[in-house]
Order: sequence, then structure tokens, then C-alpha cells
Amino acid sequence: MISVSERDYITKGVDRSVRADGRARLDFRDLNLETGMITQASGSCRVTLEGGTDVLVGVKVEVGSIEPDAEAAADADDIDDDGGARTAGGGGPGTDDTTGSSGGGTHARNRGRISCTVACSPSATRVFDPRDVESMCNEYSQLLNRVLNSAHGGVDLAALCIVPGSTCWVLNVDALVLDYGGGLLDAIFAATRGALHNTRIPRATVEQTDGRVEFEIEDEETEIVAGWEDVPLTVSMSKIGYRHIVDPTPLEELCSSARLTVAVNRRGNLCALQKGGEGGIEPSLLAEMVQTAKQLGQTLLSRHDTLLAAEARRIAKGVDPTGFR
Amino acid sequence: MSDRKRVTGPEKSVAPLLETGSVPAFIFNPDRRHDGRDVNHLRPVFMKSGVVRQANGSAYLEAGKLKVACAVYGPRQNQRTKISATKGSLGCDFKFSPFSGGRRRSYMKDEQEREYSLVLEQALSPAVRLDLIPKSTVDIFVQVLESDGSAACLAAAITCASLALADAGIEMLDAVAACSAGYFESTVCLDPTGEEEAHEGGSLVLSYMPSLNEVTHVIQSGETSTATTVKALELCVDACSQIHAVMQQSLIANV
Amino acid sequence: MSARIRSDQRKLPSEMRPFYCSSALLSRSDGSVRFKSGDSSVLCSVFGPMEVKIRDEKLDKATVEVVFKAAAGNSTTKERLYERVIRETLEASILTALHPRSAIRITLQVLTDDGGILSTALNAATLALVDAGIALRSLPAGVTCMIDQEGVLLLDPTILELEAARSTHMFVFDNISDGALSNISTGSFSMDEYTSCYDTCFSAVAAVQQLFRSSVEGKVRREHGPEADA
Amino acid sequence: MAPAAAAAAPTPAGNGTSVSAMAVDGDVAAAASQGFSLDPDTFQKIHPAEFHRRFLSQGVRADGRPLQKFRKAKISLGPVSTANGSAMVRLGDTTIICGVKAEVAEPKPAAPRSGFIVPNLDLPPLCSPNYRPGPPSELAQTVSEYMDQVIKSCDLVNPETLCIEPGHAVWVLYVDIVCLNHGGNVVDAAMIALAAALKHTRLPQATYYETESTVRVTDTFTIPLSVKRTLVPVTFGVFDAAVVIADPTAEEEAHLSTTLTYVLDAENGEAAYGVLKSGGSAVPRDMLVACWDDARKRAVDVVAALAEAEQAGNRRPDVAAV
Amino acid sequence: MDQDDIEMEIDGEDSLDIHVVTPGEVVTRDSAFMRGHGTYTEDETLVASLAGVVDRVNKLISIKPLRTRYNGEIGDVVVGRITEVAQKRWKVDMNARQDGVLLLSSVNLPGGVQRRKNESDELQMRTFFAEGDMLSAEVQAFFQDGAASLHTRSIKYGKLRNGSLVTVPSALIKRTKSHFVTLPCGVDVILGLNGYIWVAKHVPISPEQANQPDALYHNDNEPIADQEREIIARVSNTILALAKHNNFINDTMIVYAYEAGSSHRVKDILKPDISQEIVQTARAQFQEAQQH
Repeated sequence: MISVSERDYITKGVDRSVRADGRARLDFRDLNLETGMITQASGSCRVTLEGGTDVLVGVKVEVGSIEPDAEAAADADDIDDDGGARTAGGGGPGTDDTTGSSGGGTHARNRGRISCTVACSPSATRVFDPRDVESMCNEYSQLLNRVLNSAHGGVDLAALCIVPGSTCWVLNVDALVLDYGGGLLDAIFAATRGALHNTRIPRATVEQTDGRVEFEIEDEETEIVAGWEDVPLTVSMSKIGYRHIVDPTPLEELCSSARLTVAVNRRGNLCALQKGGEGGIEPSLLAEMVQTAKQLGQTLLSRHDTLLAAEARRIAKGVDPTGFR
Repeated sequence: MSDRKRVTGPEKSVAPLLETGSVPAFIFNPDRRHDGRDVNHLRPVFMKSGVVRQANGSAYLEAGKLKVACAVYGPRQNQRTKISATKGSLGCDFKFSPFSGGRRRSYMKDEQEREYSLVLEQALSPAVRLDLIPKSTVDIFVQVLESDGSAACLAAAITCASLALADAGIEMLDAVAACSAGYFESTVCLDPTGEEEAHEGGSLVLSYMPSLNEVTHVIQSGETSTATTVKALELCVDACSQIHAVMQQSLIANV
Repeated sequence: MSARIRSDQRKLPSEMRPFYCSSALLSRSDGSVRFKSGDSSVLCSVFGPMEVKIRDEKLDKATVEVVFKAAAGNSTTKERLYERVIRETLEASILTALHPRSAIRITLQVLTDDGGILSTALNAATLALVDAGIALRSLPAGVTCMIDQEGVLLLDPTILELEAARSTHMFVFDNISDGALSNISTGSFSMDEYTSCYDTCFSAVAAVQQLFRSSVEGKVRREHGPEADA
Repeated sequence: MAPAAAAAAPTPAGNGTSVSAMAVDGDVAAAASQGFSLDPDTFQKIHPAEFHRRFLSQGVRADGRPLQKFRKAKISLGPVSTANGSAMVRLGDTTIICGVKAEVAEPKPAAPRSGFIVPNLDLPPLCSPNYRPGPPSELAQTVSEYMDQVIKSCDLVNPETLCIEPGHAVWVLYVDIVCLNHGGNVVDAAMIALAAALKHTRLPQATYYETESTVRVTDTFTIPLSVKRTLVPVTFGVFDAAVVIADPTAEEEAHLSTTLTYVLDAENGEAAYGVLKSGGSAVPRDMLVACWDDARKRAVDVVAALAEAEQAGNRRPDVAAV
Repeated sequence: MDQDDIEMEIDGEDSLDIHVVTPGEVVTRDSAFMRGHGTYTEDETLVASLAGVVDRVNKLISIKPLRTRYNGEIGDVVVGRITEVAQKRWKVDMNARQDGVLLLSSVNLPGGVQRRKNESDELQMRTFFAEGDMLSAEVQAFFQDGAASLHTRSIKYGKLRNGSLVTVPSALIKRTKSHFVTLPCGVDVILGLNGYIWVAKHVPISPEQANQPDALYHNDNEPIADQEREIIARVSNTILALAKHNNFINDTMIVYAYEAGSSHRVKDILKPDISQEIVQTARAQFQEAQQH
């Protein structure tokens, strides 16, 4: 909840580019990141923001079967549904179709998939109506699924295939929001990218013996997730008054009439665009926000890569993570 | 777990696979698409309001093969107790009929339907004068009878729901029109069909209030450059204005 | 009729299986009855009039709830159809206006199913309502019959017989109306066959009604002692 | 007197106007003398049962139909091109759309050649304010179940004709019936839609490949289903345990003492595949027989509507009109 | 630590050390002590029921928990947010176990202190305080159920404007002479003992302005210059930096820390190393001042 005068104070501050915590409109808070603190997971990453937001992402790699429906759906004459599957993502049959079925759906048969869920720990969100939390988690899960499972999500899905047409790796990406202090979606993407960087997949060797395909999994030898560096980060912009800001605090989120989330990859391309919130945005402002987000995204990505490199060095040195201490 | 509240068939069934090579290769021609349009054209759209008798407002929309029905009930007493007293709320429910797509859909709401319900709410809320109906809710039910492109379906649902809201006499700042676009490399293709959708590199759905010149919702997937996205936004804004005109006509026709 | 012997040693197509009932079996419920027709048997318990959920509350009459549980397995739409038929049948017989804003809950548990389970359950429910002392306008009773592939009408068929049915019919009559309260017929049948099923069931129900009567008399005698006879 | 009567008389839409104006004359006189009258809409809201009773006592109904008149069944085939078969049926305001989707499943070991037909009626919250999102209502569940029992027991489609490869693969036909507008008597509309959609259903040519244990199909739907019979459901409502009305509307349904549904054979009205009467007021034997006779006449009309739809469908394969 | 050790130290007359106990730990077996808050007795022994510091006043032993929700005392100045407008009362979130209650009869209404309340006031309660509004108030009494009853019947209490809220653990706020301070940098700070701190532009109110009918409850902020916004933000961040390092908060501490951080940009104050440096400098300065 927020009072009228607080709203006015924040809105005018945003207009003047002096926010309540001293940041300018397009300043981010410091992002802290640590990887590999969950030993049972194939990969993990925790991202905290100054001011409370705390997100933990675990990646669990498991062997799954390529659903025969994937092909059917991708092939099915002229009808959408595979398009549906693209957005449905998570575990649903027909993981992907964007590269299409012109090749008789062979693509869909040679791919792994990523299944994402976002959950909120009750402590993080006790101020909200549980239903709002549920729909927010659903919205974010959907966006993660849609981005990561698309052809441009970064992760090389074809590399996750073990036996074409039957077996593949499934990356279960589970994001848990431990605390909420605004700017959640961007933090979830940052933690997801970090966790994928940290993920190690066991090596699978495929053998063919008299027509039967068998594969063996060696837990000792592992591989990194191919294409993690192409996973995009999101820049969420909140429209307050007639201006927009990044990385809002909870009170600023309450003052925001609309949110535009833009996923940007290191090639500087947009991978997703999604508006949230209850207000409208003029088309010209929308275009401007897209441009801004692209530039900010590039900066964020290079900063993120630096943090991950530092983490990689720490792990290489064998220094234990701080974890939850 | 099987659904005990419906007549059930065998435990598991799958859509059959097509014979290999039975589908002709898809070729995208920006000037002449499979249904004869070029990339800057929408499918001809038909709308009619007032189709569900017992609803407070309703509408039916047809664009090519795509068919969507929507009914609006309310404003009625809010079921949720803990809701801000000063504003009303929209309850949106988006459902694909089991037979509406390539693969049979379950009656249970899947992730996509839940997401689309949320998008529907987000796209319509900026237009509805919720401040005038405190403590009440307006329930919007959208049923897709036949789908031909999921992005196009979402856009059609938003347009159709907006028409139904107008039919229900619910005060709005402006009617919301929505349209979809697909990306083929750097080409932006308006209102892609299901077949095109299966081959596109990404898509965008834009909801727009023409009179107020405000975008109420936008959602995009797939990788594009900013220039392409901006182009798509412009194209969709124009297309939404066209759809808006059809909405007005159909409302006037029903008066 | 030929000396055809039915699947369970009954001699005649129009012969019913022996049926019994025993009441006041369960101490927790307000009324309970086990009704047995051949090898089909159903246990029914009645609770009420009692507190009703606000959602189901009716201002001018009692809410009748029926729960039907099959002998094994989870409830499906089949049980739901049975529940609806039993509820709608009994709602018309119970004097619901006597108990506004309250609930009467009827729970039916199939113990063994050997055909005609819906009519057996309905009979159990009627008697359990009587046992619970709930005011009734009349006593509905149900009977099932079938027509086999040769067109022979068999009354009160067993499961084995039902497998060869061309059509099956369940009728409910009570002791005051001159018509059917409920009827479910499926299969393939002609109008003549339908009317003869109606007639056969109508007269068969009289026998069930007779049992109802003696059961009620027995109950009264037990509870009130010899003065009830006076 | 006359102006007061006009104000108080519920005016039916059709040919019953004069009759119904008379129907309430007596009361109107009484009401007018007290200087009190109600307009028809208000009267219907306050005393809905009485509102209908007055009409029926004069042999006419609120929507202008005579007691025994059915609403015309409007049928169109193939409105949904994504389905293997589909039909849309309208009875007055009631609109129902039925789509058949074919999928492949393993048969049960006990019946290795038998396919499945799975009918379900969906009454979504869209169609009426009485339904809320969530599990299907009791009506939807029980009608679905009854339809399932009827089509199984009358052997509408021989399940063995749905066999692709004995013991390995059979067709499952999901018959999903969605109500878009609940204007009363959804049972009739649903079953007509089911019968029409099944007749309209075409399956692709399917081949079972043993090596990969999959079924592959051609991309065109060509093979019609062998539907043995045409079912025609006919529903009557009984008002105050005595007045029989055909094909009740949603407003009438709320005040009926019982309903009576026959499922007749379209070709031979002597034969039936089902009767459903669940509780409520008793229906005497002669009423049952009389209604059956009326139902036969209705069956003829429905069959004609079906035939008309088939012809229209042959001319234009995907007719779509709501 | 061995149980006996604790007992020994507590029994020892001049023990000034801080003792931390955890629930279930025996505090003392000496039956001469009285059971206070956060303890219970079992078989003549005094056992801790909270994790915290042992606090002894003569014979009374209580445990001060390390972290807890705010426990009000009569006379406390608190800052709160209206959560609900109810019958003749407002519910106020004040970081306590229960929402505080502000009765309609405990507020000053426009039109002078002496004005009688009437029914129309009940109907327009939202024009005084609406959901979300911030206010400062004093704890006046406690209800039977433990909820605090607040009042704003003083010119210094009432609706808060022209600034923003900072939240810190309530234990860090020290009780001082005045919780309303105007810092040398020209910013007003209200240190609510419940851990809510209001930082706002200093707006002097002349008596005649205060008598304007809508002076008490209007929602309009004064114009605030960018410079002033930055100072408010700086003070807010300084307070958060102090809280981050578990330092107590009072006006002098804020002033010291404010000065210590003056060379840094506002948005950098909360960076881990900078905040640590600021707090350390401020602490040193504070201790120095204490010694003089």
C-alpha cells in the first residue's frame, strides 16, 4: 500500500531523475551473484539485489523421452497447436516448432527441452494476495519457458539430444523467490543465466549394437550447457508518470502504471517483449523504451559475464561458496 | 490421474503421426501468401455482438478459419473478499475448445490458457473504467472454437472480449483492438495463420486503443532486431485501427 | 412360458429375485438400511435434517444430497448419473418444505453388484429415509427389467443376463401416483416393448411396496411395543 | 380496462398475443381496481412460475409457441475444420457446437479390435450465468454419461470398425460438445449435434508400422465412419405435473415439475434407443405413449433438417455461421 | 558452553558481560530470581524461552530477544501506515504483532481541537486518513487483546508528506528525548520506535496555516527541489547503511554517518564496502564524543 503523497513524491522524483534512493532513472541496483551453492543440483545460482530481492535458481538435468507427439504436433497440417506448444513450453508435448516442420518434423525429434517453473516462498510475498502471486509466478514461468525453448533462447537444444527421436536431456529450471524487493523478473533471468552457466551435464555415449541404440551416462565426465552465453537477460522498464525507470523498488512498482520487459541477448537482438501492468503506453514511448532496453541490456550482459567469470575463477580455485551463511 | 468428472476413454491416446513426406514444403512468399494476402494485410474479419442470450454482453469473431466466442457477465459481486475496495476487477478466462486445434486439448486449463487469461486481463484492464465499479468484478469468458495461429487467437480473443464488454454496456475509455504479426527474418507479416506460425521466427501481439493512442499490451517471442520490432509495432498499430473500425461498425449494427 | 431356466435358477422371466432388508444397522447415522435383491446389495445411511452448507442452502425447503459409491473404484460420471436420478426421485417424495435451510444427506454404498443396482439403491434409500423418520409423501420403489436379443422380457436381471440385453429399463413408481416417477431406458426397443416393460415393472413394484410395508410395520412394532397394534 | 390490460399482459412474441391478453384479463381487472399493475418483465421476474402458468393455461407459451411446438433445429455441418467431424446445432437461442477428434490408442486386451467413442458435454461459464469455472456441473456430467450409455447400448458405431491394427492400435473418437448459448433443452441440441458430427466425421487412411510401433496417417480426411443409425432426441417438459410442453426454453426449464427425453430412431419412429425421466412429478402411462407419438413427428423434422444440412455441406465444405 | 558456567556468571554479583541464551537453556537454578519476559520455570529452575540477551533488573530476569517485532510501550512515538478504515477507527500497520488502532476520537479534526465529532465525520473518515496513508502517532494505551491504541492529538503528529519511508529493525531505534529531529542538512526525520522512519523535507508550519481547514489531512506535497530530493535520499540511505551493520540509530548517529558518507555519491552509500566504512567512521566519532 502506498499513500497519495508518497506516490506524488516518487512520481515527481522520477520525473526529475532523482529517485527516492538517490538513483537516476536508468540506474540499476548492485547485483550480487553466486553460483554452485546447491550441490545436489546440476547447476545453481543465487542473485540478490540491494534492497531485498533474493532469487535462487536450481537446474536439475534429467534424461527424458522425446514425446512422439512433438513430431505429430509439428507436422499437423495447417493448425496452430504446435504454435501453442511453443508458448506452452514446460514439459508439454511438442517442445518446439519454430524452425518448423518443413523437414518432416525431424527437428523436433532431435532436441532436448527446458522446463521452467517460478515459485515464490511464502515469506517473500506475504503482503500479496496468494492468487496474485500465483498468476505472477505463472506469467514469469511462461516467459522463461518461451524464451529458453525458442530457437533463439541461447541454449543449444539440439545438443541436448541423446538418441534422436527417443531420448534427450531435460533441463528443469526451478526458480525460487526467497525475498521480494522489486525488480524480480530481471533478477530471475540473471539467476537463470547464472545457473545455466554453472550447470554441468553428464556425458552420454551412444552405442549401436545390432540395430538397438543404447546409451551410457558417465557422471564423472561432464559438459557445459552449450550456448549458455547466448541466453538473454531481461530489462524491465516501469512506466511512472510519463517516464520510465529500470530496477524499481517495491514502492516504485506500486506507482508504476505499466511494465515493459525486454529480453536482450549479446548480439543486441530482442528475444522477447512483454508488457505487464494495468496502464497503457503510447506507441512512440514504447519504441523508445525498446531502444533503451537494448542498450541497457548490453551493459547488463557484460557486467553479468564479468561476475560469472569471477565465480568460475572462484570455483576453479576450490573456494567454497558463501551459500546461505 | 484420470478425470472422474467426465466420460473417459482409454488411459492414453495420441494424435497419429503423418506419413513421412505427405506435407508439402512450406514456402513463404511475402507478396502472395497461401491465402492470397500480402504481408501487410489482415484476414477479412467478421464480428457480431450479442450472441449469447443470457450474458450481459457477448461477441463472436471470425477471421478466416479462426473462430472465437466471448461472453461477459457482470459487473457482479466479487467472489474474492480481499480486494481493494476502491476498484473493480476483471476476471478473464481463456479456453480452447478440445477440438479447436491440431491436437486435442484437455478440459483442464493448461499453462498456455492460463497465460492467455492473464494477458487478456492485462490487455483489457487499461481500457475498462474499473474505478466506477468498486467491489465488483466483470467476468470475461473466451472460448476458441477453431484456432488458426495461436498469436492470432490471442489477438482475436482480446478484440472479441473488448467488443463483448462494449455490448455489456461496461464503461470503457476506448475499445481495445489487437492484432498479431509474425517475423520471417526481417520481414514482418501481419496476422499469421497457423501454418505460417509454424515456420516463423517469432511473433508479436499488440493491443491498442486507437482513440487514446495507447498500447495496452504487447508480447513478443523470437529473436529480432530493434528495428524489426519497431517496424512490427507500427504495422500493428495501423492494423489495430482497421480492426477498431470494424468493431465500431458491428456495434452500430447491433444497436 | 417355456421351461427356460434363468442364470440364477429362477424359473420364470417375470420372476424377481428374493429381496430382503434390514434396518438400523449403523449407530452414527439417523437411519440406515441394507437392501438386498439376489446378489445385489446396497447399504444406505441417511443423515438429517442437519446443518447445510451455505452454498447449498435453500430458503423454503431442505437440500437433498445423495452420494453413491460403487463397490470398488472411484466415482465416475456413472455414479453421478445415479446420484442425480435418486436425488430427483426422492426430492419429489420427501416433504422438504418441512425442513427449510437444512440438509438431508443420503449415502449409498454398493456392497455387491449383480444387476439392477440403481433400483436396489433407490429402494435402500427409501427405506433408510423411513428409518430416519423423515416425512415422506409416498414410498418410491424401483425395479429393473431387460429385453434380450430374442425379445424376451426378463424381470430383475443379473449381470450375466444384462450382458445379453438388447435394452434395459429401470422404472420407479410410488404407492400414490398413477405414473412413473423415474425411468432410464437404454438399448434398442420398440414402443410395444417399452409399454410392456412399463406394465411388468409396475406390477412388480407392488411386491416391493409390500416388503416396504411389512418392514415399516415391523419397525413400528419393535419400537412401540404391543400398543402399536391397538 | 384496455390500457391496463396492455400494461399487465405479458405479450408473447408470436401468434398467441390475443389469447394471452385474455389470459390475464381477470387479474388485471382486480389489479386495476386496486390501482396497481405490473409490466410484463417485472411480473416475470417476481412470479416467474405464475407468469408461465398464465400463458400455459391459455395454451400458449411465453415465446409465442403453442404447447406442442418445437423450435426449429438449425444444423450446419463442418463449422470446425480442425476437427475430423463437426456440427453446429441451434434450437432457438440454444447454440451447441460439437467437434470430433480422432486419436490413436492401444485397445483393451479383452477387446483387441474395439475402438472408443468418448462423448462429453461441456457447459462452460460462457453459456449461462449459472455455471462457474471449475469442474463440470452435475448436468454436464450426467448428460455426458447418459449419451455414453445410449450410444454404447444401441451400438451407434460398431467399435470394431475403429480398429487400425488388432491388439495394437485403434481409433479413439473424442466427441466434445460445447454449449455456447444456453437457451434451454441442451440435451436435444447436444445429441443432435453428436449424431450430426459423427455422420460428418472423416478419418484419414491409417497404417500401422510394426517396426516403430507407430501409426501414420495421410493428411486428408477421407474415410467416413459407418454410423448405423441416426439418433433423434426429443425432450418434453411437464408443467405442474399436468401440462406437457415440447422443447422447453431455459426460462421454462427452471419451473418444470419434470422433463422427459426420448431418443428415437430417425428412420423408424417406432423404435427408440433411450428414455430418460429423472424424478419430479409422475408421468402416467398414457402420457408416456402420447409423448412418444408427438416425438415421432418431431423426429421427422429433425431428419429433414439433417438432410438439408448434409446437402448444404456438400455444396460448401466448410460452412461457418454462428 | 556449559550450563553451570552460565549460572555461575549470573549468580556472580558484578557480572557485566552479555549473556546470550537460546530457548530451553537453563538461565539459573536459584529460586531467588523472578521470572520475567522470555523465560519460564520448570522444577524450580528458570529456563529461557527466547533466543536473546539476558537482562537482569534486581531480581527480575528477562530475555531480550535478538530480533523481534515491535513491542510498544505507552508514550512511544511510532510511524505507521493505515491498512483499513473501519467503524469509527483506523487500523494501522506499525510493524507490531497486531495492527494498531487509531480511534476516530483520538485524532484532531479540521476546525480546531475543541470541535465536537459528529456522524458526518464517521462517513468521511477516508478524507482524513485513507488506506495507505502514512502517519506519526503516539501509543496511548493498550487494548485487552494487546493491540496498541494510538492518538494523534498533537500538532506534531498526523499525516506524513513530502518524503519517504525507511524501514529498519525496531530494536535499533533508541529511545531519546525527541524522535522528531531536523538534521543540520535541513531534512526532517521522524524516528518511529517501531522501526519505521520518515525522512522528509523540512516544512515549517505557521500557526495560521495549521488552522486552515484542510491543513491536517491534505495530500499535496510541497514543491521539492532536486537538491532536496538528493539530500532526503542520502539521509535514507545513510539510515539503511547503519541498519545494515546493526548499528543503533539516533539523531547524532545519523549526523555522524551522514558526514562520513558525504564524499560518496548517494547511490553508492549502500555498497558493502562503502557502507561499512561509513558506519565505522561514524562509530569512532560517536565513541570519541562519548569520551569527551
